[in-house]
Amino acid sequence: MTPLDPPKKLTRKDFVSDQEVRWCPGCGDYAIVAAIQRTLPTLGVRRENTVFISGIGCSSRFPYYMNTYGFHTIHGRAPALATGVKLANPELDVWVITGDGDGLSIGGNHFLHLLRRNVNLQIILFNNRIYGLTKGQYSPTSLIGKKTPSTPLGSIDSPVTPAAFALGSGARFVSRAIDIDAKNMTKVLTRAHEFQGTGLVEVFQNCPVFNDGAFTHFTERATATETQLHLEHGKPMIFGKARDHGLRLRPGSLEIEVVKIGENGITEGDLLVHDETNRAQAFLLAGLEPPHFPVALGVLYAAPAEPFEQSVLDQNRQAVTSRGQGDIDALLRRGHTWTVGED
Amino acid sequence: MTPLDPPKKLTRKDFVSDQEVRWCPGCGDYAIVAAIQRTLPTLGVRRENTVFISGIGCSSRFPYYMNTYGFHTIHGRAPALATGVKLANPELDVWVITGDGDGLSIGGNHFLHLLRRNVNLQIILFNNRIYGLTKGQYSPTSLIGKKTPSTPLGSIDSPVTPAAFALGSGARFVSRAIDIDAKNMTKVLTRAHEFQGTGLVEVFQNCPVFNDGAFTHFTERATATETQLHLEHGKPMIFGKARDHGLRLRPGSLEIEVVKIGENGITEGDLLVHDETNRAQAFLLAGLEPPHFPVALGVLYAAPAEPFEQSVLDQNRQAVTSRGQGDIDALLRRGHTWTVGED
Amino acid sequence: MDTFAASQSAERESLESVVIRFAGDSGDGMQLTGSQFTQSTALMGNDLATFPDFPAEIRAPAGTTFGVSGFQIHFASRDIMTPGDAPDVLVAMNPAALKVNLNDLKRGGMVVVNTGAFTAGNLKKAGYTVDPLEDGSLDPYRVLKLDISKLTLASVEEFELGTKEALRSKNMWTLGLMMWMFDRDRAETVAWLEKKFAKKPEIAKANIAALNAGHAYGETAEMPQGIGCYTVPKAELGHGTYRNITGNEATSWGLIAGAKLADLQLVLGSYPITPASTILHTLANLKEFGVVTFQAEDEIAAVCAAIGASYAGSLGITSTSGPGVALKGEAIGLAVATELPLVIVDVQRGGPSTGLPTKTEQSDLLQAVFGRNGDCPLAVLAAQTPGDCFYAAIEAVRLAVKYMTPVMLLTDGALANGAEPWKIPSLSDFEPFPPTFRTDPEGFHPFVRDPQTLARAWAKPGTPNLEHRIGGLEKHYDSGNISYDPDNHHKMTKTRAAKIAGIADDIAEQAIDQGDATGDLLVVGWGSTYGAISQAVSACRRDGLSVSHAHIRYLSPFPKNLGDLLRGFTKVLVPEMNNGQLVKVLRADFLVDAEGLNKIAGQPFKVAEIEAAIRSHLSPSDTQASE
Amino acid sequence: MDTFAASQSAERESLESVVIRFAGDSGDGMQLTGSQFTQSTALMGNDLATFPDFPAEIRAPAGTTFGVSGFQIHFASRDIMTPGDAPDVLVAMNPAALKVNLNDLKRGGMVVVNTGAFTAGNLKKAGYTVDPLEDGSLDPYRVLKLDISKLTLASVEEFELGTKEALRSKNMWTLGLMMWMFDRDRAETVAWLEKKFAKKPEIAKANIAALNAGHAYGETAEMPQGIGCYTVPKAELGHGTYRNITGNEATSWGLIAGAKLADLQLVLGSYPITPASTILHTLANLKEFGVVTFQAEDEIAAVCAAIGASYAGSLGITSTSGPGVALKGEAIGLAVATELPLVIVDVQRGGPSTGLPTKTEQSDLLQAVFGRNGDCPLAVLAAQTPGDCFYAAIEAVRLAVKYMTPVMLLTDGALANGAEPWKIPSLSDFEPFPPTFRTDPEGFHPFVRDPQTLARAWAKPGTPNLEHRIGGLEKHYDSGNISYDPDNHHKMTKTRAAKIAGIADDIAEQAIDQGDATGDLLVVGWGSTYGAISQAVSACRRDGLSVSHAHIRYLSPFPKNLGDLLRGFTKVLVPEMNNGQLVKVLRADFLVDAEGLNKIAGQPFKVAEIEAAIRSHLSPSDTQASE
Ligand SMILES: Cc1ncc(C[n+]2csc(CCOP(=O)(O)OP(=O)(O)O)c2C)c(N)n1
Ligand SMILES: Cc1ncc(C[n+]2csc(CCOP(=O)(O)OP(=O)(O)O)c2C)c(N)n1
Ligand code: SF4
Ligand code: SF4
Ligand SMILES: [Mg+2]
Ligand SMILES: [Mg+2]
Repeated sequence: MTPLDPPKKLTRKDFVSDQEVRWCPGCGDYAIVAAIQRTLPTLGVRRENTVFISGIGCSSRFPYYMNTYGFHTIHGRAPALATGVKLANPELDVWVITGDGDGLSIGGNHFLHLLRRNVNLQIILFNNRIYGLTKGQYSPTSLIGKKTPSTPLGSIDSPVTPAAFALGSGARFVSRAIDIDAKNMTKVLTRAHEFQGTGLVEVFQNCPVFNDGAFTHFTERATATETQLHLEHGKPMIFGKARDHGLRLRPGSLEIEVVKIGENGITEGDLLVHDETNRAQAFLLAGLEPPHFPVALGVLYAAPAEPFEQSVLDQNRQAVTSRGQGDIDALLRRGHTWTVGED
Repeated sequence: MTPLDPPKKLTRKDFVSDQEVRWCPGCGDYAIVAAIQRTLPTLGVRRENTVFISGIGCSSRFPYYMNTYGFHTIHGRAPALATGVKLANPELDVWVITGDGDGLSIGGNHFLHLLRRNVNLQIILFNNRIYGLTKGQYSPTSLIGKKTPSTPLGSIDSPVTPAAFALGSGARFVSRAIDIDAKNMTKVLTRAHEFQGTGLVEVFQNCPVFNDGAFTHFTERATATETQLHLEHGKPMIFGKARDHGLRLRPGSLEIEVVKIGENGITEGDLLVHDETNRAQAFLLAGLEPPHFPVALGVLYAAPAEPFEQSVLDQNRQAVTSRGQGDIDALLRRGHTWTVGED
Repeated sequence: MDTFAASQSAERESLESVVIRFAGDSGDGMQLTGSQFTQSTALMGNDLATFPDFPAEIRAPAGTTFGVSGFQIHFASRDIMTPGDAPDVLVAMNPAALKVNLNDLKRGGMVVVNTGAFTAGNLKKAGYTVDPLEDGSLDPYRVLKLDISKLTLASVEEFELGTKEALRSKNMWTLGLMMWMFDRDRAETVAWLEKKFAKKPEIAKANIAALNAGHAYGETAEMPQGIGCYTVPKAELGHGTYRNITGNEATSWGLIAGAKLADLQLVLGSYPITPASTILHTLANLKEFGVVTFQAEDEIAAVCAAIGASYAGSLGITSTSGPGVALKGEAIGLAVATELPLVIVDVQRGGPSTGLPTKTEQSDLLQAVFGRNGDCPLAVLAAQTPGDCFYAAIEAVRLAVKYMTPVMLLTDGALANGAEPWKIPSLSDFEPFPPTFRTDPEGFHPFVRDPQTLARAWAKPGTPNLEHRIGGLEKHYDSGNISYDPDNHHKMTKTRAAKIAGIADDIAEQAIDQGDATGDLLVVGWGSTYGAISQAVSACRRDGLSVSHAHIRYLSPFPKNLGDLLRGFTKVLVPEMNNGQLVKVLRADFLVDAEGLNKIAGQPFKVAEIEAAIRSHLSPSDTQASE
Repeated sequence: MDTFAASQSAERESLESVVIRFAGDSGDGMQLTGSQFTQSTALMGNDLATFPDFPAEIRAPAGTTFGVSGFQIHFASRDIMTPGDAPDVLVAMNPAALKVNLNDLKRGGMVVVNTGAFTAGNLKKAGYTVDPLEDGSLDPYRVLKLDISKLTLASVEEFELGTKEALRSKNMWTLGLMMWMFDRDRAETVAWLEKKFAKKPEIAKANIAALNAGHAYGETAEMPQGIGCYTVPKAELGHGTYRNITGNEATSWGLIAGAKLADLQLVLGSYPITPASTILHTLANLKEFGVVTFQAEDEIAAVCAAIGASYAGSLGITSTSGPGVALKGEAIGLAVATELPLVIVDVQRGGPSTGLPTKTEQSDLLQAVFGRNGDCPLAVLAAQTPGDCFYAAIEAVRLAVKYMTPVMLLTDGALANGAEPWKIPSLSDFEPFPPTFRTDPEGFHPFVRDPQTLARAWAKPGTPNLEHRIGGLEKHYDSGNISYDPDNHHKMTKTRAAKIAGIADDIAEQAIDQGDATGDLLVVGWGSTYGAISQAVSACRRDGLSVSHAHIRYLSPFPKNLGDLLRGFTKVLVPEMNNGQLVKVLRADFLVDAEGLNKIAGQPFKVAEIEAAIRSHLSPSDTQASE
């Protein structure tokens, strides 16, 4: 299917479609589409092999703006549909685009099963803690007390933490980025794309119209160094403007605490060292929240395993090797047959 | 609704319905229904206030055998339906009965949202790692390689760990029992019933017809002491026939290891002490599996919070206090009105 | 059908009816402008009907054609029923708004344009190569060109807002001008602005200033040729207290009233979806009525929660639109099989699939009647005007509770967002219909039936000695226990069908809304086409055509007399905003050669469209092929 | 219609046709017994039809009536089409089996009972207060009482199995006896046992011993009055190679053949559900054909995966039953809106809701045609015999690919599990129908259509320079981009409808299956009622009645000539295993006063039931009310 000549060097513009972008002015989605359009050329992918598949929501309008193949499906079902695409053609480079409502409310079940199966694709979760397209009802990630048209007295459902939910679901790659932090997003997108399996990227995305500033308490550039922990595999968990704060495990317990390097004898050596392959640690990191903790960003967890569609192909190959290429006429005559009249 | 006279002392028989049980001979479900029928009288509940709500599956036939109110609903939807029951009448004592297919395959999304909302009811997950009623296809908890009619070459989906999934979903009470271990099951059922919120009980249930012995590697009475870890809040994690093995955190790391008390200086003091309220610890325990680890049984996690339906009621009461009991005629005349003709 | 003439005279010219369309950018606040104009028009005592028409995007980029938001109001001194076919007046706040709407304007109609927005950039965004204000394309109309942007800025100067902020008052300036032109009172709007911006008094003041400035401009400025000022006298509405009401408000309030009349707690399980969401919003804000609203994780959970609530003895309701109903099918089947009360509100929108979420359509009728596995009958009702949604909702509740059955209530996007003056009823006008819950164990089983209605007993959990089990498997007629018996299944299927069919004995016979009981042509409609059909039929009758109008509220089961009624006419015409759905069922049930008139444009019928169809069906040389 | 006479003579009496029902506990292995008897009967060259009938429970407790499992086989020396109305021979392995089945046995028919199972306990479990073997209730029949349990134990003594294990061979002993009685060959069964128990040779030997012992018993033992031995000569089947085939096998193989003819990879997305699961099982076991099977987390994911596969250029298929279709409605709408090929197999079962999962019904027709939001047309086909499922599946694939549309293929539980001898076709008998994937960017947009078929271009991801976006929102006819334009939506809706309607030009005209092209009565059927209607009609025609039979394969769109064909008859009778669904659509589309004959019992029609209805419709005093 893919022509054999090497992919020509593509630029950001090659990935911009001719459709006018229909998001509100100031929407965080603009930054995300830009970051992805900027990242794709650096991944050496082919436009014709790239497919964006989304559900329904503001965020799910995404595929229309990419000059690649795209499928704007139905609410919550993009992961299932994308799984079918990969089963039909594992060569395709599939990106699933979903929102906190699309992916975690109506689509929660498909989200779970996509992650545990580890289909080889990227899934970008646009988390704005709100239903944007339907005009601002609360979502599964909205905080308790959130006043919205459907919760005039404040929401009472305790929110899902997408990364924790993903880890509980058996996800093998879990990462986080901030809409306005293009640098980190590009890093994370690249890692997710490299990853053999389902690469989940949660993006904290601002919805200026219905949930403005939902994340400013840790996205503000001014205080970012204090409120953000940028994870790097094998590196100690340090943050703070002076890089003098860190996370450690309270000795003998399973609780993380913030410590100041230098204070009562704490050295860098006491800090937790990020191990991408430790699921329990990732689970702990997923739960860290301001004001007491910084928000963990970057790759929380990465533990490669054979992608689902590969195992499917293997079994089909196996079957052919052990039974030979299927022959329909033979199939129809398998087992007991009898003949009437001469032949 | 509930008559005021104290509930008369009920016995197991009071909870047995007149319907003939239609499970296969030897099915683990028999033990579970017996355990529940034996436990209910000890909880001082009223038959008329007790409601069993199930989806579809062998396990979901359960309500027919209870002489209480019961609703055998549709596949995967029992949690949603039960939520409606509790919203309509929080007084009712609701038990949701589901299977690994019903609850985690088609019903995964409702399972997630029931748990995070913390509706005050008990949900019993009959996990036999198979679809029983439809004659033995693999389920989301079937192990990789499982040969079934729909996976003749072996299943390739990595299984969900129900307890881990529940914790990732924000569950506040997560526990486990074994079908044939009536004693522990009764304990766990009682705890789940006491719990204010969604009490999840995963029962490892044998399906002798389609998945016989799925759990024998840790349920066998002979080796139970070595393969089972019975958790008790505040107690060190000890197991083994000689009660000489234990679990500890590999120092400074987030990994659990099995140690022998007495060997290279290990004392009981070094062992992990079970803290029901520590979600990360519960997450680690949920992942322990033979042969390297014992299976954690009993209450893995219990962190009470206000049940969902209570908050709903509170808001309704609030509304009445602040706005007064609603008056429909006044409602219709709210805002701009004008009158035509004399009156 | 051309528009009212220009008036040069100083004093106001009196008009019988006017159609105005406010059009601008999603960001220009046209919906607010429209609803404020509507309020004051209502208070003037005119009859009116409105049609908001906004884009699917939350806020499409400024200046683009797909970002244009419109609000049409039709007001008159006589009884009217539709938002009007074509506007007499078009207010275009920018080039895109002009581009999208100009073709609809009546020839000779009035255009008010904000020249301030006719920048090169905006013209380009709207797809204009030459400026329509210059190239004579407005010649057929009476044009009022004003730099509303500039005038607005001037009017709010004193408040020293940023330009961006200041320009926000454009719509109020425009509203002020239109209120002058049509002699509306500003007091209500002033009060509303003060309330809305209570926390930002500066903004309130600025908007009020702009409003007054617009009005003052009309008073003082010299209007060009063809632009006058007008008045539209009070309409002859029946005595009573009136209010404006939108369809979704009326539906929400009707459900509450229904629950009250049934003496049941209302439990709404819903998942947001356009154009149904505002029902959830409205009910969520009426907790003081003991209403429980539950925003579920999806439509399936929503309907299941409602079913659970009904099982527990409350009134379970779920509100959604077509795609949601498609998801609820299996669960609705469970409610049919377990015979529990349930009201499903389907606010229809353009389909198939995601379709046209913000546009209106009537294409869920067949899904409502047939869209489930197995023989799975339920009752289906439709509302025909915004205010009528209130009555339809009460009736849906009554039937659901009395017959222990799901009832589908069909409204649509046009009803949901459209408004009309509504004569406010009192709850005491309605007969209460509380169910009797079963408490007597004597001879009880969950499927013992009321011999009249065939409704099964409703025994709610919590009732001593009535413990029982129900489910989706077939049950034995005489015990309610699971039964695989062949004859029993036949009997139960027939019984479920008979129960729904029996509702026909409990509802009003089908009335002829207008015209004789027999004749050449019967126009049969359902739902929101009521106004357009009604006006088209009366127009034709004024010309002496033998045409009548029947509008069907009960779509399943049909009224008992419907067949005879149809057979009383030589021809039957069925206008629908779909590709022919009611017409299919009518033909199947009554073997009458009914023809469809189908508009699948996501927009209501124009009166003229139906009128034309009627005339061509009655013209001696009836050539028109029906579709 | 009474049964064959007793034969006392030593040599075998020749019979034209026999109906045997094997009945016993779920644990007794009656399905195996039946299918083995079927195999050898097929090899004997008889025509045959079978009807397995098992309980919904996996293994209901032994001895209970709801645990009874039955297998009926009808075999003959002539062409037959149904499993037979009433058995000539009933084999009852325990009291419950006798209780459940005795009423169906023809008067004078033969009962073979295993007295060994008639213990007090079993009698009680079956609800017998007195022993039916003693109270004369078997007097109307010819009874063969044998302690099969004891005889079996004796026959396998030498293998020293536990009693429980040894008793497992009861069914083989019985099979041996029946093979003697009807002159069947045991060789195949012996071979099958050896293969099945290859790992447990002892068990194999024991079963074979029991089989032979049963046969030997017949040879040697003195049979009571009225019990003889018989032979049923070969049937006159057309030349060719035959096999037995069940409906779900035929459907699975047909789908594979269809994919091959379309030169596409088959991707099945499915979720287990009775009675459709075996399609998933069969295809999952044919990976060497490049078939990809995906057991999804639910029905919605299953159909979405299939849609994704079609989008990516494979043939997406999903298999399910009624409740699954109810869940797939929204996604099917997406496939209609995006115009992608998709085959949905609905193996119908008893409804509504969970209904009667293991029983058969035809009650999903209206759901198939109308069960989605919006105007959402697709093609609907039905298979009429187990073997015909193969051809119907190929046709479903052909239409889906050629017209870029979802196609619903309706079969049912009776077809799915029923078997018949099937003349094996060769793939070369079929015209291949590979699609041409779009590769040329020139003038491409995703909704450019083939002028003939109106099918849109299929451009699969991976094709350079055809990058495009599709989705569920309405698209512009000329660009495929999102469009909210009113006229465009009307045009697109009409186009989607026209595309499906156009299929009528591509399918065979409706044929009269039997009888004249005009007459007094036309019996119109669809699906699995084929055999029963066909035999009933021929019986009536033999008596000179003016009745014909047409069986509709294409339910949407209908064949072009169907209307004229219906109008050629004074009356039209539509037998359906539902409460009247096809009859509704026929009346709507053709305004013919078709009447329904409805059986909603979860069981196929008996020939006699249809025959009676035909006669009453044709009797001069036609009093019978149709339902
Ligand atoms: C079946 C169905 N139910 C409901 C809707 C309405 N709907 C569209 S998007 C949406 C939620 C969007 O929220 P999210 O996924 O967070 O996306 P966002 O708009 O915030 O980017 C809903 C409820 C729909 N289109 N389809
Ligand atoms: C909508 C729907 N899809 C599929 C089915 C078929 N079905 C019934 S039970 C079941 C799975 C049962 O597995 P589990 O929940 O583990 O219960 P178990 O039988 O193992 O106790 C399935 C697929 C159904 N009844 N309804
Ligand atoms: S509503 Fe919010 S999320 Fe949607 S486009 Fe506007 S700003 Fe973005
Ligand atoms: S199939 Fe398995 S789970 Fe179902 S009843 Fe039988 S033994 Fe139990
Ligand atoms: Mg969102
Ligand atoms: Mg199971």
